[in-house]
Amino acid sequence: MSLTEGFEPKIIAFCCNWCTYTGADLAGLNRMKYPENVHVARVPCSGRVNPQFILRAFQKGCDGVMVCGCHPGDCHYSTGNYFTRRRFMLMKRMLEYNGIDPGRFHARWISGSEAAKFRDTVAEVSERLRKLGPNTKYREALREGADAGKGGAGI
Amino acid sequence: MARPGGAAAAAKRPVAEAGPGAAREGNPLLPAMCRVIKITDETPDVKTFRIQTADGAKPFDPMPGQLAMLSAMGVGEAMFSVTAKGEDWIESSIKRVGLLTEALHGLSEGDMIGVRGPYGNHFPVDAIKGRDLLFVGGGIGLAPVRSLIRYALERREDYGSLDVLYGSRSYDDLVFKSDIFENWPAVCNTHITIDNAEERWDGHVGFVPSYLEEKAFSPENRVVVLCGPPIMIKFCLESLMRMGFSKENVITTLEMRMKCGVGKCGRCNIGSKYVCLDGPVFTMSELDGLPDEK
Amino acid sequence: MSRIGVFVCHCGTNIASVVDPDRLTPAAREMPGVVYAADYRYMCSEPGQQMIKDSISEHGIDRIVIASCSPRMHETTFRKMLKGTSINPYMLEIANIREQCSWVHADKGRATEKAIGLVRMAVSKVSKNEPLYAQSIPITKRALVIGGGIAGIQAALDIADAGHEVVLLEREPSIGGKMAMLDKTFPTLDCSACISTPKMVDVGAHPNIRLMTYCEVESVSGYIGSFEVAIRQKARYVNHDICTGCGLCETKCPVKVDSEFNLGLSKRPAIYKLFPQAVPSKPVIDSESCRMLKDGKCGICAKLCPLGCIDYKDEARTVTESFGAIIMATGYQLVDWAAMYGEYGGGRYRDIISGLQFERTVNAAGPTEGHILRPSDGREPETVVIVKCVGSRDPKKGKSYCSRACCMYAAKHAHQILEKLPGSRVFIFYIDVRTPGKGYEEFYDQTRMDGAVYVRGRISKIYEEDGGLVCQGEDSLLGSQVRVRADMVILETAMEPSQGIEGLTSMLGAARDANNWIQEAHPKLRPVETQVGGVFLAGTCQGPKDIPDTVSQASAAAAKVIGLLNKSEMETSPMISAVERDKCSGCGACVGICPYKAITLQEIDDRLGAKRIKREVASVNSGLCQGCGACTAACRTGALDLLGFRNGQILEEVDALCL
Amino acid sequence: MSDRQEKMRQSAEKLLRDGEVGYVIGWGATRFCDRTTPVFIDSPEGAASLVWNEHAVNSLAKYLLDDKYPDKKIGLFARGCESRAVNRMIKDNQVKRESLYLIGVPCDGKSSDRCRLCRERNPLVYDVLLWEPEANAAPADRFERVRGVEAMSPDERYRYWGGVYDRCIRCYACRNACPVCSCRECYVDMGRTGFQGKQHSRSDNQIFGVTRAFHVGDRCIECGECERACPMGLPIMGQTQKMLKEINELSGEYECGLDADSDSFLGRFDLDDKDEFM
Amino acid sequence: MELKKDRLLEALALLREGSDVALPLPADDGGEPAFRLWDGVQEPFLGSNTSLPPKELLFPRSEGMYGYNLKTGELSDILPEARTAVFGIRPCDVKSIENLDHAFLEKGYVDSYYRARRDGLTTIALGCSEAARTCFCDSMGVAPGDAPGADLMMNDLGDAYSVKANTEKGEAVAKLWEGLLSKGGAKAPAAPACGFSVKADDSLPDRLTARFDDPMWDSLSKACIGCGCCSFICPTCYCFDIGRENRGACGTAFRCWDSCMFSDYSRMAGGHNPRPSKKERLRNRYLHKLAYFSQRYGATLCVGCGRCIDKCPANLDITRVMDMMEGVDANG
Repeated sequence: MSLTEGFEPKIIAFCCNWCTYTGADLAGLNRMKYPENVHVARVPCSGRVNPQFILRAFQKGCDGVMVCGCHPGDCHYSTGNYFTRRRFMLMKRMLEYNGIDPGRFHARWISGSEAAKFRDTVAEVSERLRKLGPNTKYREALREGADAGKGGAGI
Repeated sequence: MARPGGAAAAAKRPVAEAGPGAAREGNPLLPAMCRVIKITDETPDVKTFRIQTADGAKPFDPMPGQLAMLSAMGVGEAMFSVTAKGEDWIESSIKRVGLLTEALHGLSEGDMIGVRGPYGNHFPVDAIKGRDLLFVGGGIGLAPVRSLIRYALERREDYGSLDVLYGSRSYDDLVFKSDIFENWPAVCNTHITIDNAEERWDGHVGFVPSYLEEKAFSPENRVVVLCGPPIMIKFCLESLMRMGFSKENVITTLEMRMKCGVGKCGRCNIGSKYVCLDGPVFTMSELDGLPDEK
Repeated sequence: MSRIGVFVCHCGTNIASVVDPDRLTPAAREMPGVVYAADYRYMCSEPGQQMIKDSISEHGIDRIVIASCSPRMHETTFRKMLKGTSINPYMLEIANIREQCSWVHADKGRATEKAIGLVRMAVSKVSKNEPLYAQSIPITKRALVIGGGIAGIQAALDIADAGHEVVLLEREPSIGGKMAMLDKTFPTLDCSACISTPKMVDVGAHPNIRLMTYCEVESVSGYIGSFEVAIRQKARYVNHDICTGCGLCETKCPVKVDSEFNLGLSKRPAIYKLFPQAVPSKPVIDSESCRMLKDGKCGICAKLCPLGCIDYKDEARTVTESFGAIIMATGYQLVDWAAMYGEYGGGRYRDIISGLQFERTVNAAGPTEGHILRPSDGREPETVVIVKCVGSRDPKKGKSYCSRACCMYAAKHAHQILEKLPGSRVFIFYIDVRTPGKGYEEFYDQTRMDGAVYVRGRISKIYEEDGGLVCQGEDSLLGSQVRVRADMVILETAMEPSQGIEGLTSMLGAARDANNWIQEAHPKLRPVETQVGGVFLAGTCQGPKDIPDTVSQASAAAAKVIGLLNKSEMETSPMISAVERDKCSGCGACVGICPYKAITLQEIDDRLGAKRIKREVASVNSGLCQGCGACTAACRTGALDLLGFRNGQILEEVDALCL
Repeated sequence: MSDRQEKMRQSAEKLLRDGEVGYVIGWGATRFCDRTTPVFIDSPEGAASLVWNEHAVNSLAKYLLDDKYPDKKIGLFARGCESRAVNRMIKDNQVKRESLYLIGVPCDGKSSDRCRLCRERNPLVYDVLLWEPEANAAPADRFERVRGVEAMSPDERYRYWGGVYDRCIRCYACRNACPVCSCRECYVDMGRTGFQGKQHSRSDNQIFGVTRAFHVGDRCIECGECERACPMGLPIMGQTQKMLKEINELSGEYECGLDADSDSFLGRFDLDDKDEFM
Repeated sequence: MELKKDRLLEALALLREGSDVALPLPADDGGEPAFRLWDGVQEPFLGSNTSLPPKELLFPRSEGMYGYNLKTGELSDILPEARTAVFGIRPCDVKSIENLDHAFLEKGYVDSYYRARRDGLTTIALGCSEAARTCFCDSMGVAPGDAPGADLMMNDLGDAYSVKANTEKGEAVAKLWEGLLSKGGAKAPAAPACGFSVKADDSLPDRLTARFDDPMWDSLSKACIGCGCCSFICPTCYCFDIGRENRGACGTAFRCWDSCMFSDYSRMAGGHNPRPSKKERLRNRYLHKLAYFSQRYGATLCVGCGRCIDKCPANLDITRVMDMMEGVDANG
């Protein structure tokens, strides 16, 4: 039995309020189906996403992280996502350079109308992470018994 | 590897033998979970918390001036003076200044709070027996003094005259209003002042140091317990010197950042003294012998 | 500890049929800080809201999480509900368990697990929420319209008619803009001046409109509701307070320079009105060409003027005015085709003219009094070639975009030539013919029936030969080379944003698109707004368009402004950036990131030990900040944070998901 | 060498005697002949203790941040690396050019590994130049070490950096030595926001390392002070250099501190930036 | 008794059967040597002292203190259970452990975490046969060739180590090694001279504190960059911070190394900082090392290992202040 069998990845998606979050809502409205792995954290703009959030997500136990925003040029705030693009182009490379598998971090432009793209992206990323298995890199070590309600996070 | 020196040093001062820290397998850094049973709003940014153990007992029996390490679980710990104790409770009055005190202010009655202590030395209650006592406080500085006032009032016959001179920026910022306006005036002399005149205030207006000089307390057989913001202390001390008090007879309490409370973490030293162990109560002449890093 | 209430909505069966409230609600109860959790069929309904309100007071709840449909649906509803309780409306988070959970997942067990995760995230986040208070900013009930073309005229009239004061600012001596230069308008062929000049007159006479011609914007500060605009009145050298516009001065001026209005096809004096129907109908002196102003010798006009209006010592003045809203109606200009197309002679051949020059030529009030004559020899052309998309749809040389109006005016020009010069021949070289408009296709058909010959292809070269112009190109339908010998060539050139747009937009903080047009706030849903609050768009400054579109956009922008000015104050969202000055080192990394120019470095007094110092810190203008949070990600120290989406709140969400 | 040292002493002495500057930051001797320490000379007589030799290794620029609002100008001996730091500090609005007196001292190469990547020995900005510019030595291959790490597999890379950060003691010498780290309060010291745990664990150390790289990477002047300061000898420049390498690949030749005007990479954008997030 | 050098690993392996064994070991990639847990194979690094002190064995960089549950209020102690034998520890570092004992175990309170680790620690010291140029331990009352505070003392005799038990724990080790030890009469060679010496007599603390307001602290601290390097590589710096890490309703309180050189170390919640600049912080650190500790516990906190001199990014040197005190008396 492989390590990854039956494994369901935990994915956080930082989605901008105006495009991707709306696109995700539209996917719901259209009753599209996608895997349960992705949890959306709503932010006003993808430019709000601090690269440190991504590090934190890996540290605390996310298996994958997505940053999604409006397509360049369509930003509700006009230029926010151009900064997103630069920032995360570098961040992605830094993560890979530090040994994080490229499949674990994804930035995507998904507009408010691209419900299908949201669904497909979520499905694709979930599937990819299912194959990659649980992330152990950057992950904080959990102290034994931490989940038993006795104590908390690791040392 | 017990060291004889340690035991000898311990004998000299009150140590948390009865406290929850000592009781729990001797780990002095482990708090005890207690409950907030009553919260009093003193001023817009000061609240008084009455604390009791889970089974309804007093968390520990502190002497006047001693400290308690209180923790908002999951947020942090900080040291506060115990302002009063009762049969089965202790009280601390806490001003909102940072992350932790903000969390403590967010507590409701019935919530849990971590407690360890008591820490530090205490007011020299025996040495000042028979003396006239003048309590001088400013702002939240009345909090540590309150424990001694209560102590003296409970043992009224042990002490001479009792005067409380207390001031604050405004009427709203006066703490322990029921004490200073109702309880204490009946049993001792109270002198209350605020910095600037207000419509609803018909009492004294002016700063504490000048009020102090105005009142012209005699230094004869009198001990002053002084606590408040550094600038007030500085000017009060000058006034007291002018009035003929000696530094040996002026007692204050210090505040420093503390993490462990038991003289280990290194934070609260002033020279070779640790405020959490050797303090917080010092006479002004003792402080003169310490480096000026307060 | 916070006292959190969690309210789980079934949304009928929309949520409850997939997400199990009987698992979700007890799970919420176990989360740290949660003192109460309940579920209900419809939380947004009257009884649902009442239940929340009752629970708040009953359980001493100080913040709530509602697990329901998307916050885009009911966040405002629930915020409003909280206004009637002890809780600040921003002590609320919504866990989206419908659109992003029950509707998209089929497996009940797993969907419920996910819903628990989403609620946990919301609970963690809300534990760090803080009360926020909307600020209200007063609205100055005055509008500034920049640009006195048809867009600006229409917008100004609409706003003024609604009862608000308007300043209409124009940098030329007269309003009227490009429409005043046109002869006829497609597809109805009504006279352009006949329909636009009455509007110009209305503007001049409207009690609510103050006309400021020959003026330019010098600086803009402030924000929606209270802009401070410094306006520079250029020196006119003619006292308009007493001038009656008799026109005597113009007649004897010895100077003759190219007329801007007639695009160099005729001359004008140094003291001049832009055109006969100018509004205001009073002249100005062009200081560049006036002999008196240049050399101190002349002074004829001053001698002639019966009222003594001429003042050679006049100077430019700057006045600062307050406005609640600004409409940008700065229009377009035509590209400088000569600089782009060397193969068309680069401006050497006088008989190659632009479409706008043709408008002046064919106009009865124009230099030829409406006779179509070649500029070179004043002869009537027999063969005219019209070239479309000169500079448009030509990413290599010009603009990649379509200028939208040229197809139609090319057809109009062809029609006018064929009508005025019977027997003449018109060839129109085109890439495509685009006629999406009421009556447009019919007009194009009519032009072809009139005899205009449409040739699909670009003209690759024009050269002079035997007193004519040889136009060489490819007929891309036939796939063969075409050569046409023409007497006159009309280039239907591309529109581009008016000169000076860069300065103006950067003063306002408004963005421009890749082609320098002003960027609308949203291409579909907010087409007449900019991303700067209180700054609106009318006409071609936003992109090429024809007159009907321009006028409708102008009215739309006016409607937005009227809506704004009808309020005496407006609430701004409190979810904006805030600076912790103690932490800010004044590095300015945020300043350049902000799309709204909402952050500036401000000098503050501070102490460094005993020393008093002045240091710079970032300062957020709450009127300009729109709450995107881009600055916060650029702030390394975390001195800037976004209220409502603080770093700490988002980190809490991340942590909570990972439990 | 000693001729130059003499020039430096004379220059400092004159500046102090003339009251042109409040003090001069230079190098002085220590107990050990092969080490110098930064010194702050505030009297003309003190200038005699200035030292210039191959062990004058420490970059002096960072000390400007200790005195951002000086009453008098600060005299600073500036080599290429100090001048690039000054440029960056001016751009970051941390120091004002007019409050500095930069005494240009073209560098003749120092006995430190940090000079390995030096591409500019001569000061790019100065008020006076004490001697003729030096020829720049051919620097080591700028991104050689980065390529070495890139060549590893993801797991190897993780092991490599994990090993590095296991040894990090979080003393923040890298941060405190870095002329580009100019926050009034570093994010790691702000428990309130909670970006960073204070625990000394591999994951917290790693997060500090990557975050630091991200905070300074697009402004890094490649002076190597961080690595020189690191008591554990960790190859931490490998992080900031990776940032620079990527920026170079994404937007063309990119080097920081060459002037005091250029925006940093993350502080601006280009509509035509590569887009791989479609 | 003596232990032939070629039997050292055998001896250590014997130790490892009953407890963890820590040795000075180089980092995997040749980085700074430190005391690390021995895997049973690696050769110890004995050429010079380690860059990192052995204090981690007693006072880890981070350690859990207790867990708690926010919902139930449950608390649970996390007391370490460590049994470690450390070999190759130098006399200066043995002295540093004596100092840590003062700090953690005396003056009324006993630190339970330290106590547990300390009880489980056996120190096997190795006398120095060569001094680094930054060494000045003999000026600080440490004999480079002898560590009376160690459980077991060993000295390099060339091809063997002399072995001498000082305590019961040490005797237990000697007993464990019985089969490997041989009688040896060779005397340890004379201890080497330190790299340099400074004057640090009993009057130093009072002479220093008398200079509390001296302007020398300004000049001494100017070049300091305010990092925590000196504190963290110091064998006797024991300051710590207490923090919390939450995971939902559960959390752990932990403590970790802290440095009095950090600006937020003494800053109070309201913003007041009694030691606002690096001058006050450096002064406090130096005085703590050279004066306050002795005034409180009767032992100098600086053991002369020279690590801070070696590693300071600004090449600061704590002994400079001692030099400056030459000829200065306690009355200023």
